Amino acid sequence: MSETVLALEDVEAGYGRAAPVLRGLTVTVRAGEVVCLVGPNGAGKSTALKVASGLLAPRSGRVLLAGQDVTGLSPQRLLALGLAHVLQGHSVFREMTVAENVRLGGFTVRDSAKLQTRMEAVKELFPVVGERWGSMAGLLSGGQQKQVEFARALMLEPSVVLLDEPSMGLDPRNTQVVFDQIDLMRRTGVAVLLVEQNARRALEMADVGCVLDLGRVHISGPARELAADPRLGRLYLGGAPAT
Amino acid sequence: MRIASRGIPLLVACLALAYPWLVPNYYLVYAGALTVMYAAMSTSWNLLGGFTGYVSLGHSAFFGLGAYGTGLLIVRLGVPWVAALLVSAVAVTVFAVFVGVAAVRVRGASFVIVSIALVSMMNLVVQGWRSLTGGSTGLQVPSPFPDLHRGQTHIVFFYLFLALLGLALLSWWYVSRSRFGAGLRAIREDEDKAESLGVPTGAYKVTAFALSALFVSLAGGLYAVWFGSLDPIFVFSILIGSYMVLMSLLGGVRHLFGPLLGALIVAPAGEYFLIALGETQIHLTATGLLLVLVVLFMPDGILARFTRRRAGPSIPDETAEQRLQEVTR
Amino acid sequence: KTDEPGTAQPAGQQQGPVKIGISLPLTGDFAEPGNGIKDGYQVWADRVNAKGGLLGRKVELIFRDDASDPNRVSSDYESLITQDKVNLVFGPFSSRLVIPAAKVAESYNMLFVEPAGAAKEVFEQGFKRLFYAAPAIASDHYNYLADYLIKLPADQRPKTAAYASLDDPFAQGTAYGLRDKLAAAGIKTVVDEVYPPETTDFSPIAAKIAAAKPDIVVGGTQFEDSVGLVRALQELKVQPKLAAFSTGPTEPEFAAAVKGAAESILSPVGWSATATFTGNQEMIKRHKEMFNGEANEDTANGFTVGQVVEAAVNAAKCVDATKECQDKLADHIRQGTFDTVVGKLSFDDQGRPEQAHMIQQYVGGKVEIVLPEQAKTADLVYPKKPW
Amino acid sequence: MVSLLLQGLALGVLTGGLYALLASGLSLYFGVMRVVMVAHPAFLFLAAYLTYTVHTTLGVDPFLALPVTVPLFFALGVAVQRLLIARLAPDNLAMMSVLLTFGIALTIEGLLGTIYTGSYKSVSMGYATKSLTIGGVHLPYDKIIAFLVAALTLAVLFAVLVKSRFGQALRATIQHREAARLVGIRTERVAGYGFGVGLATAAVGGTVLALITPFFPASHWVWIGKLMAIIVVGGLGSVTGAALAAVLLGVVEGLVLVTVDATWATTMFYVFLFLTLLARPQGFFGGRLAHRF
Amino acid sequence: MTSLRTEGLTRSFGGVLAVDGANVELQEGRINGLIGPNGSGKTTFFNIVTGMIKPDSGRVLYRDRDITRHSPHRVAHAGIGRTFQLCRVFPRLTVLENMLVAVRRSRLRELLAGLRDRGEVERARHWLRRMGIEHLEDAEARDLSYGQQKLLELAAVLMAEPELVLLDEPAGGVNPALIDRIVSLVRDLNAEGRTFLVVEHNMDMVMGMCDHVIVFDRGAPIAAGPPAEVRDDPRVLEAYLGV
Ligand SMILES: Nc1ncnc2c1ncn2[C@@H]1O[C@H](COP(=O)(O)OP(=O)(O)OP(=O)(O)O)[C@@H](O)[C@H]1O
Ligand SMILES: Nc1ncnc2c1ncn2[C@@H]1O[C@H](COP(=O)(O)OP(=O)(O)OP(=O)(O)O)[C@@H](O)[C@H]1O
Ligand SMILES: CC(C)C[C@H](N)C(=O)O
Ligand SMILES: [Mg+2]
Ligand SMILES: [Mg+2]
Repeated sequence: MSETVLALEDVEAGYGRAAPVLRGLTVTVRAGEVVCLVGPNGAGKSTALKVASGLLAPRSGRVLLAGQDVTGLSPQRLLALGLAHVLQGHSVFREMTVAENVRLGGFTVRDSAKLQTRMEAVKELFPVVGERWGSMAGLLSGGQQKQVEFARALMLEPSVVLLDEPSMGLDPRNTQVVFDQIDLMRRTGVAVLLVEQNARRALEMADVGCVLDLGRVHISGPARELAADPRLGRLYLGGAPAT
Repeated sequence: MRIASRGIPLLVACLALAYPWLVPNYYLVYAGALTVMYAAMSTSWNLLGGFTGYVSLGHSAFFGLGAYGTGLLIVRLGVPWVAALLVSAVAVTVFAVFVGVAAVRVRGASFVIVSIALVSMMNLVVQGWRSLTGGSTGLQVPSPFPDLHRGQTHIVFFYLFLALLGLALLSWWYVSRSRFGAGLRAIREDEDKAESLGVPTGAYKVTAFALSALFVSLAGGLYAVWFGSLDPIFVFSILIGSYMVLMSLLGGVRHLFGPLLGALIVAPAGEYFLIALGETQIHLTATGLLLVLVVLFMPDGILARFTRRRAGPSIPDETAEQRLQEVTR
Repeated sequence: KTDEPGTAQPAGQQQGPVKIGISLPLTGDFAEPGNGIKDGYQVWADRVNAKGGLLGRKVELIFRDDASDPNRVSSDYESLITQDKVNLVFGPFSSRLVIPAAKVAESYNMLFVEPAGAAKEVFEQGFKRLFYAAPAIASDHYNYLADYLIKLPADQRPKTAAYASLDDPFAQGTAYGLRDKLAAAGIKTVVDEVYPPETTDFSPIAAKIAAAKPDIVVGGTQFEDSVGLVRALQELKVQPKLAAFSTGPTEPEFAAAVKGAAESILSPVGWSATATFTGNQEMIKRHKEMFNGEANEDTANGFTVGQVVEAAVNAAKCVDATKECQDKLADHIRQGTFDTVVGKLSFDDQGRPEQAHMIQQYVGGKVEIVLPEQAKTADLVYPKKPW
Repeated sequence: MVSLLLQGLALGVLTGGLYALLASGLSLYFGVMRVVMVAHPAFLFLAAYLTYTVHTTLGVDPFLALPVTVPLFFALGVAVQRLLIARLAPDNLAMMSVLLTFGIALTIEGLLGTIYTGSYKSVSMGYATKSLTIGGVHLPYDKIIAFLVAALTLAVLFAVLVKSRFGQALRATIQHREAARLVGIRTERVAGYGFGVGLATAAVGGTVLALITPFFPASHWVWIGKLMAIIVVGGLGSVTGAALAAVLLGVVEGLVLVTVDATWATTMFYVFLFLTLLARPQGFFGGRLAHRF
Repeated sequence: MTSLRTEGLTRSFGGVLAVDGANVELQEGRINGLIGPNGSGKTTFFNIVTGMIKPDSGRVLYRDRDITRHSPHRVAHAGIGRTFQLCRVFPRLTVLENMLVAVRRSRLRELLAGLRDRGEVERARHWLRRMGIEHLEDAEARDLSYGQQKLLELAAVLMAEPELVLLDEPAGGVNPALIDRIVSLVRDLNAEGRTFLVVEHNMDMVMGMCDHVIVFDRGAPIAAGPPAEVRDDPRVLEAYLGV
C-alpha cells in the first residue's frame, strides 16, 4: 500500500465554548485512495474536513499532512502544501461572475497560461460554466452553483482533496461527471477524503468507508463490505434501493 | 427564580410610583420624568426594532411630529391639550403608515439610512415652513396647568410619562405573546420564509412601524406641553433617535424590560458625563465609547447575560446513543 | 421639597458666597461664542471680587455646558435653581437657547439678564424678568447703516439690494431689519434668500445674486455661512458696492478664513475695543492677563450682563432667590440706566435695550468703527474695494 | 434666466463630482463589505483637521498633506476593521455596524472638539476663490480641482476594486469567507486593507473639503444624510451607481437652488430617496442581488 | 379533480429563459414528482407558483382559481405550502415558535389571539410528534442538526394545513436513513388527502414514492406520466438521466 498522505489523529474539536463535536476522531487517507465518510446529519463529518483543511483548529489531537505535523496551520499554508477543500452547501461567491469564481479557484497560481488551460478544461467538463461565464454566480440554480464550485476546485492540481457532499443537488448526469472526476483523481494518485449522503453510490466507488457518529469513527473497513452490511444499511444507508 | 422575576418588577413599579416623593428636590423629579420619557420611547422603539429587527435611527421624526402636532393644535387652533395630544398622535400614526409603506420596502442597512433621511427631511420641512411652525424661532406652547408651579408640573408629567411607559410595556408584552408577535419575529429571522408561511409581512411591518410611531408621538406630544418650547433642530435630532436605539440595545431588545433598563442606565449616565466632563466635548467621546463597548461586548444586551440559552449548538438525536449501541455491539 | 417656592433659604445661604448659575453652549454649534461669553463672565466675577464682592459677599460662578441643546439648557437652569440653589442666574448664548432658558427662570421667578438673545421673538414671550444686556435687538442692528445709505446723494445711493440669510431667528432678524428699512426708502430687493443651517455649498446662492447684479449684498449670517458666502461671491465675480454680514466678520477667525476678501466688509457690532465706556479698558486688560488673548464682542456681552446685575443688586440691596428680591431687582433694571462697557443701557417693558449697534468695517486690514459719526475711528469706505 | 440655469447646471456637475468622492468610501464599505459606515463623514472632517494642522504648522499647500494623511488613514482603516468591525457577529453586521460606527463618530467628534475646540477652522488658498469663466458661466477653481481630484480618486478606486487581484480577493472575502480562505486568500488582511482603502478616500475627501468650506467638530452631521441618500439612490453597493447618483443629485440640487430655494434643494435629496424606494428599492444603478429562494 | 394548473407560464432573467411556456396539471390527491436537469427551471417554477417571482406571462390556477401574481402570503392562504431547496428555518426562534409562525388566514381575531392559544400549541406539538422531534420543542432552531431542521421546516409548513405541498429537494443533504422517514411521512400525509409536488434528483426516491412524474427541460415539461413510463422515455433518458 502507498504511504499515508493525510491523517487526523485523535482529534477533538468544536465550535466556541460548546461541547465538542469531534471526540477522538482518527482517519487516515493514502495516496490514490478514496476514503468515504458516512453518517447521520450532525455527526461531525463537515467538521472533520474543516479541521483537516485548517479552517477550524482542533482542541486536541494532530493533523498530519505527508507525515508533517500541520495542526493549526492556516488554510493558505495547507493549500500551498497541496490540500484543497470543497465546502458543503453553497459556497460560490454570489456577487461575482462565474468567470471570476473559476479564476479565483486558481488564485495562488501565477502562471496565466496554466490557468487558461485549466479554465478551458473545466468549461469542457461542465458546459454550464462556459455558457454562463458572465453571469453572477448567485443567480444560477442550486445545481449549477454546485457545478461552478466543483469547477473552481479543479483549477488547482492538489495532492489531497477534501470533498463535502459534492453531488448534493446535482442531477444524475452531473453526479456522474463528479464521480468520474473523483475516480480520475484517484488514478492520478490524489488522496480523496469524501463525505457523501448519497452513501450507497459513494461506497460503491470508494476504497475505504468510515461510519462516523457522535464525532467518532465507529466502523471502518473496505467500502464494499460496509455497503453490504445489513445492519449498517438500516441505520445509515437507508432502505435498499427500489430496483 | 420565580420570586425574582415577579418580585423585582413589582418592587421597581412601587419605587417608581413613590419616586417623586422620595427625592429631595424638583430637579430630580424633572430628571426622573425625562428618564421615564426616554424609557417609554425606547420601549416603543422596541416594538419595531426588537421584534422585526428593523433598526430605525429616525424615530425622533415621530417624536418631533407628535410634539409639533400637539403644539400647533393648541397654539394655532386652541384645541384643549388632551384632545390635541390624541389627535396629533392619530395623525402621526396615519402618516407613519404612509411612510412605513415606502420605508419597509427596504431591509437592513438601507432601512437605517431611510430612517435617518426621514428625520433630516422632517427637520427641513418644519424649519422651512416658518409661517405655520415658527421655523427656527421655535414654537412656544402654553402650560396646560397654569395654576401649578413648575415643580408640581414636573410631578404631574412624571406620572403621565409613567402611564405612557406602562402602556408601551403592556403593548410590547401583549404583542410578544400574540401570533402577530410571532410573525414579527419571523420577519426578523427570515422575511421571505415568513411570507411563504402565509405571514403578510408588509402589513405586519407597517403595523409594527405605526404602532411604535404612535407611542413615540404620544411621548413627543406630552413633551411639547410639558416643556413648552420646541425647536426643530432639537426635536428632530438623530441623537434622540439613537438614544432610543442605544438604550434598547444596552438593555436587550429581546426582553420586555430591556429598553427600560437601558434608559435607567443611559439617561443618568449621560447626565453624569455631561456634569463631570462637561467643560470639553470629551463627554461625546465617553458616550461614543460606551456605544462601541456595548456593541462589541454585549450585542444582545445586559438582560441576555442573565437569561442564558440553555442548550448549546448541536443537540444529538436521542436515538443516536441507542443507534450506536446497536451497531457496535 | 426643599425647593418648594416660598421655602425660606437655609440660614447658611445668607452668609456664604453669592452663587450665580450659568449654562452656556461650551460645545456644539455655538461653542465659539459660548466660550467667549464665559470669559466675559469670569472677568466680571474677578473684577467684582477684587472690589470686595456683591454686598460684601464673594461671587461664585457655577457653569454648565448645554451643548447648544435647548433640552439641556432647560435641565441646566432647572438643576442650578433647584439643586444648587443659586442666588442669581445669567443667560446663555443665542436666541435659540435664551427662550427655553428664560422660560425656566421665569417660572421660578428668577431675574434673567442675558448676553445674547437678540432676536425680536425673545421679547414676545411675555417674560417679565428678562433683559438683553447689549445695545440693540437684532432687527435694529443695522440701523446706522440704513440711515447712512438712505441719506446718500441720489447718484451714489444703491438702487438694488440682495439679501441672503441663515434660517435662524437672530441672523434673519438682522437682515430683515435692514431690508425693511431700505425697501421703505425705495431700494429694491432683487434677491431674498433663506438657507437652512445644513447648507454647505453657497455657490448657487451666489449665482442667483450674480444674475441679479445688485448694488449691495447683505448677509444675515452666523460664522461659517458668512465665509462661504464671501468666497462664493468672489468666485462668481460678484462685485457689489457694499457688502455687510452679521456676526461672522466680528469673530477673530474671519479675516484669515476669507483671506484678503475681508477688506471693506461691514458688520454691526455692539462693542468697540477702543471705546472708553465704564470699565471697558479695564476689562480688556484683565482679559488679556487672565486668558492671554484679545477680548471680543462676546466677552463684552458677558461682562455687560455682570455690570447690569451688579448695579441692580447694589441698588436693591438683596441677592436672594426669593420672589420679592428678584422682583425688586427686575423693577430696578426696568427703570434704571446702566453704565457698561458698551455704553449706557436702558430697557423697555419687554426687556429690549433701547440703544443702537455700531457698524464696523475692515479698513486697511484693521477693524474700524465707521458708524455712527460720534464713535467712528475711520471713515466708511463706499463703494467698497473689489474682492 | 438661461445663463442662470447654465450656471446652476455647471455648479451642480462640479459639486456632484465632490459628492461622488465623498460618497465613494461609503459605497465601498457598504457594497463590498456590508458595513454601514456612519462615521465616514466624521473621518472626512478628521482628515480636514489634520490637513489644517499640516497647512498651518508647515505652511504648505493642503494637497501636500495627502502623502501624510492618505497612508495614515489607510493604517487607521486597517486598525478599525481589525480591532472593531471584525469582532461584530456576521449575522447582522449591517445593523451592528451602524451603531458601532455611530459610536466612533461621536468619539471622533468629541476628540476633535477637545483638541481643536468647538470653533470654526478653515484653510484658504489664493486659488480657492478664483474662477474660470467660459461663456458667461463661472467655474470656480476650487470646485474644478475638487472635481478632478474626485474623478482621479474614483478611477483609481475603480481600478483597484474591479480590476486588481486585491479587489477580487476583497469581494470574495466578503461574500464567502471560508471559501475565500480555501482558495488561498488571506481574508483578515484583505478585509483590513479594504477598509483602509475606504478611509484613504476619506483622507482625500477631507482635504478637498477643508479647501472648500470652513468646518467645526460637529460638521459631519449634515453630511450623513446627504451622502447616505446618494448611495441609496445609486444602489447600495455600486461604486459607479453612487458616482452617477452623486452627479445627478448635485445637478438637481444646483438647479433647484437657483430656481427655488435652499431648503427645497436640500429636501430634494430626501425626495429622491423616497422616490427611489417606491420605484426601485434596490436603487437606480447597480443594485443588489435578489435573494434566491 | 385538478389541483394546480399552469398555462403558458414564462419567465426570463436577462437573456436566460428560466421557465418557458410551462403547462403543468396536477391531479388532486397524488404525489407528483418534478425532475429535470440542473437549471431546467424547477425552482423558478415553484417560485412563480408561490408568488415569489412574477411571471412574464401565463397563468397559475389553483383549484380553478386564478392565483397568478398573488403575493406569497395569499398563495399560502389559498392552501399551498412549500419548502426551500436550501433548508430555511428561523434560527433564533425556538422550535415551538417556529411552528407558530404559519398563518392560515389573516383574520384579526387570529392575529390577536394569544400565542399560547391551547389549540394551536396542541396542533404544533402534534406535528412535531409526527416528525419525531417533539423533544426539541424548546431548543432554538439554530441548535438543531441539518436533518432535524429539515424535519422542522416540513412540520412548520404543515401547520398552515396546506392542501398542496411543494417540496424542493427534500432529500438534499439528508442522510439516507432520514430519507426513508421523509418518504413514509409524505406517503402518510398523502393518504390523508394532501397533494404533493416534489422536486428531487434522488431517482430512487422519486421513482419509489411518486404516482406521477413530470420531467422538465429548458423551462417546460417534456414528458409526464407514471414513473415507470417516464423512466423509459427516450427523451427523458437523453435530457436527464444522461445515458
Ligand atoms: N459554525 C458552527 N457553529 C456552531 N456549531 C456548529 C457549526 N457548524 C456545525 N456545528 C455543529 O456541529 C455539529 C456537527 O456539524 P457538521 O456540520 O460537522 O455535521 P455533518 O456530519 O457534516 O452533518 P450534515 O450531514 O448535516 O452535513 C452540528 O450538529 C452543528 O450543530
Ligand atoms: N434571479 C435570477 N436571475 C437570473 N437568472 C436566474 C434567476 N433565477 C434563476 N435563474 C436561471 O434560471 C434557470 C432556472 O433556474 P432554476 O433555479 O429554476 O433551476 P432548477 O431547475 O431548480 O435547477 P436545480 O436542479 O439546479 O436546482 C437557471 O439557468 C438559472 O441560472
Ligand atoms: C449679537 C449676538 C450675540 C446674538 C446672538 N447670535 C443671537 O442668536 O441672538
Ligand atoms: Mg456536513
Ligand atoms: Mg432548484
